[in-house]
Amino acid sequence: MLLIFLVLVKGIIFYPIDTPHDNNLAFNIGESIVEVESIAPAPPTNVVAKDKPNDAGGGIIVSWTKSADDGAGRESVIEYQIFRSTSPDEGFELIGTANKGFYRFVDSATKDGTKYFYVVKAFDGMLHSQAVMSEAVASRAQWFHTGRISMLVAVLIISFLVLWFIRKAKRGEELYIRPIAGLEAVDDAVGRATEMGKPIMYIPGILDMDDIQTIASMIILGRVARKAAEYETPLLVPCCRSIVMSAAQETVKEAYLDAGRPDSYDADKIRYLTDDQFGYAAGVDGLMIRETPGAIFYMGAFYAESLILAETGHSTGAIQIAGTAMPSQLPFFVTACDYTLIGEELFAASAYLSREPLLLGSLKGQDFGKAIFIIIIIIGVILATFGFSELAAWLTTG
Amino acid sequence: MIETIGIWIAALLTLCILSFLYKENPFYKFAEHLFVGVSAAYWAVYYYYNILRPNLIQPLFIEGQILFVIPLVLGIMMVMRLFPKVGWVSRWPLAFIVGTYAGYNLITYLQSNAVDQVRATLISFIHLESWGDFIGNPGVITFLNAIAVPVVVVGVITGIIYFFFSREHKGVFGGFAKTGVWFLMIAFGASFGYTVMARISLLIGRMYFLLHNWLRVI
Amino acid sequence: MNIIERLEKIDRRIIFILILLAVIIPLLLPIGFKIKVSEPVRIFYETIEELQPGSIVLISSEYDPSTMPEVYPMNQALARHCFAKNLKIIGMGLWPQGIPLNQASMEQAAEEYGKEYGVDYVNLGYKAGGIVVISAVSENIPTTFPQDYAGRSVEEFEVMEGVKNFDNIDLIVSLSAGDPGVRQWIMIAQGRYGKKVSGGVTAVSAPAFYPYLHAGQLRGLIGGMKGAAEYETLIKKSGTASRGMDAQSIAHGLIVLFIVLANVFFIIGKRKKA
Amino acid sequence: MKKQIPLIITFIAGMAMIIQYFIPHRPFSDIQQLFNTWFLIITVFAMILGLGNLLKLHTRRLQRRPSGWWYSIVLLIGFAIMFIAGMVWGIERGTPFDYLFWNVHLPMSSMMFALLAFFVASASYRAFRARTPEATLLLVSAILVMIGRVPLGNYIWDKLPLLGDWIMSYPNMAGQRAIMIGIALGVISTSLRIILGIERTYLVGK
Repeated sequence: MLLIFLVLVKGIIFYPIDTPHDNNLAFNIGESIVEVESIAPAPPTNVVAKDKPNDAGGGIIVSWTKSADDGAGRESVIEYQIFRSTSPDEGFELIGTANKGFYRFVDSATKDGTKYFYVVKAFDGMLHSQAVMSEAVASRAQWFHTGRISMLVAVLIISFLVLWFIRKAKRGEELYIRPIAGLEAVDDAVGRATEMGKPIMYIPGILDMDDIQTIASMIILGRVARKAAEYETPLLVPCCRSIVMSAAQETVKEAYLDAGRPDSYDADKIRYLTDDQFGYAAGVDGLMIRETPGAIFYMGAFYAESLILAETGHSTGAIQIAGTAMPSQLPFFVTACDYTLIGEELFAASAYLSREPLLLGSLKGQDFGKAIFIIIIIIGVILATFGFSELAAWLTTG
Repeated sequence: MIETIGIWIAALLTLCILSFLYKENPFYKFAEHLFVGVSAAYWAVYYYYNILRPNLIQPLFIEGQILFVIPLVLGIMMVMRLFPKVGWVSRWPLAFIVGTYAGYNLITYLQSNAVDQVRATLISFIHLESWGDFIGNPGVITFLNAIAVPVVVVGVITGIIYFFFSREHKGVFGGFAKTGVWFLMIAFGASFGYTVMARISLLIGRMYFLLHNWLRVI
Repeated sequence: MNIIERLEKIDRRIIFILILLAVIIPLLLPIGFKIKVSEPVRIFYETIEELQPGSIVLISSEYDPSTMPEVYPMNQALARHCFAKNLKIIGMGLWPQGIPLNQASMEQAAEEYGKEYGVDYVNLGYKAGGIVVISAVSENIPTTFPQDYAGRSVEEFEVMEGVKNFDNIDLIVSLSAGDPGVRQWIMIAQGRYGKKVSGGVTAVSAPAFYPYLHAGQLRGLIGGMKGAAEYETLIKKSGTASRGMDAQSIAHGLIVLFIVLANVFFIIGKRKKA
Repeated sequence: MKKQIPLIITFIAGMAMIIQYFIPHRPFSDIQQLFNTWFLIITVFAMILGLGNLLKLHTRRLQRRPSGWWYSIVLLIGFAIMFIAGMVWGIERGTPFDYLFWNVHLPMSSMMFALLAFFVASASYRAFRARTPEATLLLVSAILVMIGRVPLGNYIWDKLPLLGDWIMSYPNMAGQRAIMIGIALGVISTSLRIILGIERTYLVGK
């Protein structure tokens, strides 16, 4: 039971399985009866006020320890009342209350730089306890978020690794990169479609350009469009978002220009259907059956409609290559498509297809990032086994 | 009366979509085109009421916040694509969006996908309480609970190793990568099996609508 | 092409027809697989059984049509159970699309148990704000909901007489498919005011509520259609969930059978080639 | 010059979004909210391009009349009715727009979603074949979790549901976590390449 509370505090649900018939459920017995008292409740103790850290200013946190009559003693306290004034001896106004059992109040209506005094009183429904006053304090904005140091370190290290290996690749160092089946199949998928005289269909996912998977999909589309231009195979790109349609038209036009065939670029092949998830799925399904593409690419962010598209695509007999970083949809692509790029492989596609040394270099940087994460996990687990959880605490981002 | 007409429309359209399973036929094509048209209009109207009015017309034209001229200009630049001569200017808003969300995604994915997941894995390898349960009443489930943490830690590490690009998956390293693939396959199989029930529920919901609301058979 | 090869290349439309039948037949004639009742649902059932006739249950609906197949049967069974024990119901909701579903469940149960709107149950409708609405309702229900979901003043209804705030409510049940939902009701109604709170959630989110159950903050939990079917077994009234579970069992059994058959054919085919 | 300005905009916007995460002080704390709102406004304008493309394509089919051209009429009428209903009478409950949503849009949307029940079955019949050890693992874990979730599972072995839960909670979580960590590194590398202009084919070609 203790473990469940501990983990719950960290906000992660991680519990060993309880066999149903032996877990014991704690019931809280009813409220104990409280007689009406004439004496005022005991005051809260050590009232502290301090500037709310890591904010844009305008916030002060008032905290106190519970009154002797809260949950113990005469148990008469029902709430705490918080008063504020700019001078220590008069002008106090009630600015908020906190129920019994809560010992913290955030005053988010303060003017930066003005000194405030805070007073907290326990209240039992009739009488107030003595007033206990805090030190004077002023709120101010911070220039650096101290709770996010671990994130800053992570960003700096990984960015350095990626850029370091990009620079090394610039000097033309040979780099081994393991084969990825899905990406090697791109060439023969386009080739096969051309032999059969069938078009290629490229589906860029259903999210907009505010998701990195869709941006990566536009980059991959550029590579696929170049190959389609060389093979003179029609390329159909049904889009679920207007901006994605514009970006796709831009990318494909550039690709046809690079391949030296600007005239065979046909903007009507890159069309907008609807923003609706299932309206888009219905439209693309119909398009697939009518156009019978030889090869279908699913690159980008997909949700539940992934299997609707992939199963229909399979029934048309096309080669299907999928790539997404949505863990929930990978099982459906793995079962319904011929090749699937799993998560990180989607982002490595542009480096693979272009064979540009700079891009391949960044993959090596990513590998070093993985090595660091593995080392952190091993060290962290060993520490945790011996009861030290500082590493986990340090990684907690504020 | 209007209610029953609504139910009839809904039921017939449901059957049109269902007919797609047999083969692509005129009924499906009708429903497909109707659906694309209606849903495109739905989102256009939705964007107008929930984005254009509250986020642009209200702050800029009514409250006069000058700062909102920038998105207005970027938006108009986007529409310039309609005129080929000036179309290139649409690359500016596109560049703004791509840059903004490259930066935004870098932070959010690093935090939620990497740092938080790594932190969640830093747990004690031996979990005394569950080992005590296992010794107390040995059985499959209590044993599995006891080895739960080692399984997770090994699974995460070997899973990451599978994704290495710049090293050949051979020898010991290859062995780890192979174990990693096994964990991925268990994960894909499990989450596939887990969602089957939810998908069947959807079909139950639709059939219940046809049999209860439309045909009133149950 | 002998039997094996033909079966291996089975036309997928046959699979589609079998799945369609696996769903329609149980809906038409319930088979009633014996359903083993799990602990969280049994506690949910007993929490309501403990209530004296005439006590008031607040049913709050926080779900929408997309999660209807799982949560709507809970709503129906709960309304039937409350009316069967002559309890009074006050309906409300933190999701706009949940209101008509809560209303339909209460009306259907009222028909079966001869209950009257306004006398035995009322539907206060939707109010935006999530946690803010819960805190407001805890202090004063009539001021938070001056009118019911159809715009009629609350004073007209006999069931609302003497109902001011949480002190007059004996049990709160939240049926939710996300946030705001059961979690928010636990935080405020149970956390701050010590009220009894029970919950009904979708299958996917049920595991996340087990800690609240074990800590005693949640008096019973119905998880997904399976939980709803268990609840229907307890109140001895076969509803859509029980039929739904029959269909689930058959459909799942069918899919597993497909997989096993496919592998049997695959192995035979491979042995033949070898 | 035409090629440089977009790259500069991308660089500034990208760096601003990274830096604002670490600086709570006044101008930086609003950047994220501000850029999100600007993005939404641009999407509304871009809608003109999307809808323009859709309507142009289908009206042209009316003039050229290729086979099956009358379906384009269905699309255009559907669009017009829904659009006019929404713009003229509003979108609250009880309006024609709401009626069309509940009786035209919702049924087709939920039936398309429900098609998954069929496709899940056909996909598993075809794909779950014990061709390789990996495919066997995929198949076994799918079956265990599937059976564990229905009363059928209890009949076979009363611990089966618990086994299914265990597979979901531990091995499945480990696999998902490994994929997510890999994704994060892929995203960082891709974002850096975009912000620094190393990856720019989609924006400005070569």
